[in-house]
Amino acid sequence: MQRIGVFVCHCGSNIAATVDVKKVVEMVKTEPGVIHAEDYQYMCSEAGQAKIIEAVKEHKLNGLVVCSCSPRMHEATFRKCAERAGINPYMVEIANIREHCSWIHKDMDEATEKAVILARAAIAKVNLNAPLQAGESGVVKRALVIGGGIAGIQTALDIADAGFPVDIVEKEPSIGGRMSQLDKTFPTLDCSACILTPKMVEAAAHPNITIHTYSEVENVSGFVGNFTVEIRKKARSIDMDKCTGCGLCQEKCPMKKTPSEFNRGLGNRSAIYTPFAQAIPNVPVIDRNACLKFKTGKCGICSTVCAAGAIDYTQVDTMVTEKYGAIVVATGFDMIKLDKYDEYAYSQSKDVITSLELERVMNAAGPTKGHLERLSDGKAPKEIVFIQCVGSRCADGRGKGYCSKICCMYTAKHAMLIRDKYPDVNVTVFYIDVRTPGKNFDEFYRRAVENYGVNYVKGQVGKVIPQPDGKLLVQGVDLIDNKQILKEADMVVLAAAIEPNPDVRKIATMLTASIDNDNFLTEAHAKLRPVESPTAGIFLSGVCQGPKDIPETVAQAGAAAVKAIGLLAKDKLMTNPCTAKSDELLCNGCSKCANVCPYGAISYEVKEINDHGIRETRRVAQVNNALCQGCGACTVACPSGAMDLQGFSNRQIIAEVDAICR
Amino acid sequence: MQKIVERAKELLADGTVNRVLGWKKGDMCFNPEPAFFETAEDLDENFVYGGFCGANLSKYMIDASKLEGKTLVLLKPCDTYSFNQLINEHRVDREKAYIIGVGCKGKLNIETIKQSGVKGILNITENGDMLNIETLYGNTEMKYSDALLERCHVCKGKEHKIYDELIGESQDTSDRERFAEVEKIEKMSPEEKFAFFQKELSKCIRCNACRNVCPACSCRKCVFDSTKFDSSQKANTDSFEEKMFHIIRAFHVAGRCTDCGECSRVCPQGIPLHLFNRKFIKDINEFYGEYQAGADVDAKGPLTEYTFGDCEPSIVKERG
Amino acid sequence: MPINKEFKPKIVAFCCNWCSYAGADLAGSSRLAYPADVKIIKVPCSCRVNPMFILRAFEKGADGVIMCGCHPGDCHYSTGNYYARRRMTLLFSMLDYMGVENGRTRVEWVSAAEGVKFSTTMNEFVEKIYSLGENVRLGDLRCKK
Amino acid sequence: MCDCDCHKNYNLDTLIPLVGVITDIKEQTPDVKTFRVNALEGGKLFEHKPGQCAMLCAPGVSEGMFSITSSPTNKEYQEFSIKRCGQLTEYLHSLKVGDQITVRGPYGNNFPVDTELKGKNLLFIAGGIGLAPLRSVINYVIDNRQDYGTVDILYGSRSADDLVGLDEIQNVWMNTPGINVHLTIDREQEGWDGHVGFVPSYLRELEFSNDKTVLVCGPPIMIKFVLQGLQEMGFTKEQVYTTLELRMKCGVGKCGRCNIGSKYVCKDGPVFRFDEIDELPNEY
Amino acid sequence: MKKIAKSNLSALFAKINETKDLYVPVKNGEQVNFAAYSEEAEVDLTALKTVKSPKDAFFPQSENLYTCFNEQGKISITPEELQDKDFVVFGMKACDIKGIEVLDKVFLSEPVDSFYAARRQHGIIVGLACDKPEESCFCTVFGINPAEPTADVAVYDDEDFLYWNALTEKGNALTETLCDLLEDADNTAVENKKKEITAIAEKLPYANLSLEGWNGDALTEKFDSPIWEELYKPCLACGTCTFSCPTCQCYDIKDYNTGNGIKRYRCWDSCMYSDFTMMAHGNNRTSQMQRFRQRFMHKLVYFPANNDGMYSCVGCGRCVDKCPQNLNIVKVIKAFEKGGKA
Repeated sequence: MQRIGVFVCHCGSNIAATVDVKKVVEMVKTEPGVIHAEDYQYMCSEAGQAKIIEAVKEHKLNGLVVCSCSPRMHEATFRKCAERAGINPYMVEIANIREHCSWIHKDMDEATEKAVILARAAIAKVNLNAPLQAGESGVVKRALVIGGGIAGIQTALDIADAGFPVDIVEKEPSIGGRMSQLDKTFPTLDCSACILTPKMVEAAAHPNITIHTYSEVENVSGFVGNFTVEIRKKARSIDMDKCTGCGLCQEKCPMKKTPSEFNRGLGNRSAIYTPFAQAIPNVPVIDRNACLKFKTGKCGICSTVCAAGAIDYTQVDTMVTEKYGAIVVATGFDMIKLDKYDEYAYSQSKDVITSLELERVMNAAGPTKGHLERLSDGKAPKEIVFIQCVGSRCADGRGKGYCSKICCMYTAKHAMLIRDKYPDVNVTVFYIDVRTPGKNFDEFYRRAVENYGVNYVKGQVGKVIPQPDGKLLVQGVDLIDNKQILKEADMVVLAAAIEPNPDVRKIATMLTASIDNDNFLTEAHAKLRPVESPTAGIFLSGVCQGPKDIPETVAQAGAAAVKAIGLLAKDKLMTNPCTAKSDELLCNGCSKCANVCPYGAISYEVKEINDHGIRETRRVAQVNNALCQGCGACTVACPSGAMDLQGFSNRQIIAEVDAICR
Repeated sequence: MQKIVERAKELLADGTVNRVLGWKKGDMCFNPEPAFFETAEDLDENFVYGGFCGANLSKYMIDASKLEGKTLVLLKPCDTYSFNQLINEHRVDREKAYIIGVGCKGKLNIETIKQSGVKGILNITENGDMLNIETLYGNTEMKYSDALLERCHVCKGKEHKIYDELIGESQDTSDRERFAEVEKIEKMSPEEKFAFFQKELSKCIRCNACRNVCPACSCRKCVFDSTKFDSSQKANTDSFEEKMFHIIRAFHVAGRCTDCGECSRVCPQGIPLHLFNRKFIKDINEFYGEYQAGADVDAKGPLTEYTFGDCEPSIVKERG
Repeated sequence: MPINKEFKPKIVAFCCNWCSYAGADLAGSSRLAYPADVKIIKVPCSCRVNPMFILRAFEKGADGVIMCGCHPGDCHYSTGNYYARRRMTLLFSMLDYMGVENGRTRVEWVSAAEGVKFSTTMNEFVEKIYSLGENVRLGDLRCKK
Repeated sequence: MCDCDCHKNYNLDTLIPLVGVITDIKEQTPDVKTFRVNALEGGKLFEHKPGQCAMLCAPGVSEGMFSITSSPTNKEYQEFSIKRCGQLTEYLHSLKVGDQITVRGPYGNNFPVDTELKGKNLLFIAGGIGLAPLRSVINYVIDNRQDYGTVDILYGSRSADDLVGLDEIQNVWMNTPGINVHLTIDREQEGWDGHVGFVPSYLRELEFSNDKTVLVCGPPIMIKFVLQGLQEMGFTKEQVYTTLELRMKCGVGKCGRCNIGSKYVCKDGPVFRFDEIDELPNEY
Repeated sequence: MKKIAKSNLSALFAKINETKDLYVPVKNGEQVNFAAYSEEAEVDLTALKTVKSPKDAFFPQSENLYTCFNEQGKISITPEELQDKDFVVFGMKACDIKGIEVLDKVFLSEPVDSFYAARRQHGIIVGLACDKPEESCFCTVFGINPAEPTADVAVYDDEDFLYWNALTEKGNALTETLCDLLEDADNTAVENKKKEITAIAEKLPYANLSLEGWNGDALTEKFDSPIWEELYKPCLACGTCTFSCPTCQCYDIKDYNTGNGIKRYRCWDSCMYSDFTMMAHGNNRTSQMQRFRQRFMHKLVYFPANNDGMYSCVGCGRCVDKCPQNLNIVKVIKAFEKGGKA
């Protein structure tokens, strides 16, 4: 049973001019639990607070109701005041009789009556308040970055520079990601490798960064500040410590006909390979599916030629378990599969390629050594058609509903580069809209049109028909001239939509991070918390959160790093005490609460419950206080009322309702 | 029926299952009761499966899941939805159940027969599409299809959604529009609606049969029995409480109710309780897309999902 | 329907802490008046509002219940108001189905910046409740004095 | 109103409570308070017999059955010793002198002080708050000392601080001729020079002669071992009385809650002789 | 012996209703229950059994006991007024009337329940002989004659007339007030009717149910029987049987919080519920088997033990008709007869 003190503030004349403060004091005195009531000019002032502290001591109060301005103004003040008076800060409730009463009502009787009712509701609530303690949990001062593309590298560098150890987990044999596959970057036409490689080197050399390539996250447990992550380091078949990166093994490998992932399958690699020349680490892996030694047991040439003795066919996958305080997801993207867009003849003609494939074709280290040529016959193309929005902004459900954002710009880049290097080649771009928001972006696009004579056609391509002579017949419409277009092209480039890396769903599940229908990770708030997952301690970097170009990715990577640093810099995390709590005796273990929890704060435990003498093994919900943010979604999803929210319990809210309706 | 008994005996004998959950002959042909059988003799002597075996056995599996070994449970097509929903909610253990999906040609409702004016029933025998009824006051007959439970007229289909094996033939019984009754009420004026429900609900005696039989109402302790909401009520001391209980009960099972119709079957006062659940189902279908609870064991359920473009609550007003 | 001059409706407004409660504060600091019949209960999120609370309010004599939350997509907890929206849609539909005037319940999304909207919403709602008169269909007689 | 006689009992209906006012509160142990209750107009709410109970209610909070711990020979007030253990008792403990509660009763039978116990040698055995119902009898016996033989009181508790009403025990009971008080606490404690050990074991040590009638009240586990001890010492079940009280709701043997077999605790109890309890089906 | 043409019944009801409250079987949808008479009400005397027994005319499903105001720490208690107007329950059957006798044993034994007593005092029972007993009836097993309702007035329905036979002083007094509407009649029709009813009653399927072994002395033997473990399993723990039963008298006492006080009411409770008369320390009977056993043991063993062998079952058969899972007291009795395993 509480001993409640009620303190009514005049707020100068802000409240007292319309609310009869003295009457409020009189009226609330007979409310259940109220031991003491008084009013004062400015309750929030030092003198006002002193009055509260004095009253607490004198009347042995254990609950406070302050009738004053909005709790958004001074709830914190009065909670601190309560603490100073020696009572739990969560035993304080504010009745908002200024913003919600005196300021909006003119009639004194009416306003006074309402103020009394608001006070009653607060008193009814405090009668059911329980002291709450903010929990504390430690923070492991180490971060994990999942994904070693430009986003992951940048995030890792920023965190590492702030002095915290970071691990990068990359599933490919080298870090670098999509950016390493690009030739030039818009809008400045820098060479992609030239700007990325130094970053890669820096990351590899950074004392605070550990890179796990050819590795995958296998399991995540724990919560903000205290994640435990199991990482699978796939067997590389190379002793990384011994390998000098001389490359002889790759040269001598007899199995050179394996399609190169790095070149999007347009070129080949050996079975023992580094994906590209600047790979970091510069240590090859053996593709066990391609390697003769692994397939037949005969061969072993690489082992013979390796002077360092680094080849180890007996290696197995190893598991690394590490603790982290924060996790940044930077899993990036891939191009969508084009099997649903066969009208563009991608599967039928080698000369229909995606933009990313074009990047490789144009790259000096690519399959054609940088010469623009048809992949079917090696001839130089004269007529190239670019098709925009393949699978993006798709209304019919075949592709993605969203705009992939980067395609307009890279297509302009490709067109411009081709026209620059091969002025005799005609370039036509079919587009729905050209979207170029961004610094120097529109200028870039206009240069392509105006200075380089790229032919932009607003309209969609219905079909690409490979001709017997090897040409490609492009059927499209020009929406501006409103006419059908038939165009013979030597090459067609598809700006395929990008989609989050398919592995991200598995990772999101492990992290209990929420994910949207398109597999993009959801941010905690679309505007105000764009680089945080709703799940505490999980941060988002790069395209895993939504389509982005390189500068945006780098900016977001930095932002995610800052958020992670902010977390790692803390020694202790204070947890919000107004969290959900499950009554194990009532819990059905039905999972409805976990289904609506945006934070993955609810887990289930099978344990023995003593229900009034009956012992039973039951599945019951457990709330992780470090993760729960106290929204209360679970409390309504719970049919039995087992789940309740501390500080806003069912009985408390009902008491408020009752007091108001009385 | 003999096939079921034979198979059940086999499964008991080879140790696949430790017990059989089925129906036991009553002392009248129309009052079989759910029962557990542990021996072949017991099955031979007492097992029955017939037109009056309407009880949905899936809820008994909550307790049976805690027993040693597997339980052979007989589920009619509509019962399998309930069972799936219970798996979804972790209330039953799939591994502890051996499910024989039994055929169903519609289940009979003794109340319907009595309400047709037949009194003093001594025996009822099936004769093709007809029921021969022997009473204290002479013999009469009735069409099988006229004596069906309400739910059988709006049957969801005779496909078993989960089973280990199937025994017996089914027969389609659906001959009414599932939402016709709901639509009829929706078209009423507010006064008529209010009068309709007031009249029906005022009959409620708060016996809790609807709740206790409901496979979705599987809470260990109902909010109406606990002090958590200060809502514990044992009697409808005011007309408000009748509504409160039934609205909240329907709300708690919304998106989880498979429309098995047990609530309406068991109500001693004949309150058409399915009208509440079916209203929610109809709304869910209209607002959030067709959804059948229990059809998919992994479904999240409409009230624990959302889309950005969901309709606003004001749709209720707009719809008129 | 004649409007009873003596009738003073009781109206309960559930406001989420992050948007609507702040919107109500803004209405206050902007001195945007609305009738004193409205009493606000603060909840962390609209998804905290249990249908039980709404029925409870009616039981105890409320004449109208309104729930305010962040606009869809703006929920402080990302998804809370989506669930609340579904719950309330179904609940209101059920009340309507049972013949309770649907004007007695309302959901409105009010952001922290929408003091004006808060005030006009409340004015409209109170007016509506005045026109509907006293809640008799969903109240408990024992609570009437 | 009609002129029939149905209203004769109107104010006597035992389901309708009386308003009582708290006139004194004694803090007896850290979690036990003894409340003195008077009628609003002063005096006792009703007459009772030793061993009977009453239903105390804090309107809007809850209601609970408590044994009346004061003796009927006290003509001024009634007392209830209440241990803090739940919502209602928590509330009652927060009350102040002058606060009001409602009381209905008295309910149940009583220890047979005027029949079976008369002229007998008595042995009271109590543990913790279990002294509350026995205190009523003890004081009754003290006030009618001439009607009874020897009196032994064996009372034990967790610690010296948990002995309820130590004041009265030491100042009144111990000073009454012919009354032997044996106190014990479960564990050694500084400042305690009395006996240490559980009640049942102390009982065996005391080696009472089995010519006594025994009244036992305390935690179930204590009762179980005390009974064992008594039987070993040659007592029969017919010599032992105890009180069961937690089961009551209406208090008048009608609501069905307190039904054990064909007995109703409210009506046939709460005081039972152990041979009667043995006849009850095993459902309590 | 008097009689009245059935076509004139509404005049009779109206006449009774002038000075007294009148409860009659009223049809609502397909269900018939006792309810206050009104001109609009669809009175149905043909229904053999109302869903709820008419016991709530004397022991309502919920009734207020008192109101307690708590203002500024001062408590005031206003007890509910006792019934002080005469009322007539028209159309109770022999079994239900016997049910009231059972309730009398409980509520009129010391300490008398004044709320119940007042209703008993003011209630006039007009019993209606059973026209067409049904298969679930087994009142004869408890020595009840469905043709002879032991009411204040016994009424017989025969073709176009209701025959009216006042049996008690109260009955005579009621007859007096209705003398304008009732005409004299001879006994022939009634005697024939009785024979007809008795003949059917003998043919009822449960007519030969044996209660051997069920009495107050059978306590331990029945209580400890393993048969209960088998029987209770299908039980849903609902209160259908209890709330339709004419003899179940368990109740719970509850408070309704009105904001500044409480209304204390009592309401029917079912011993089958896990929250039966719930109080802080829980239910006395913790398992459903115990609760199931309690109900039948109480009717067939505990009650006879305390009431000279009178069972607190009257064989009305409502639970037989209404149990959702087809469990009932008849099956329990039969199960023990066969020694378990049905």
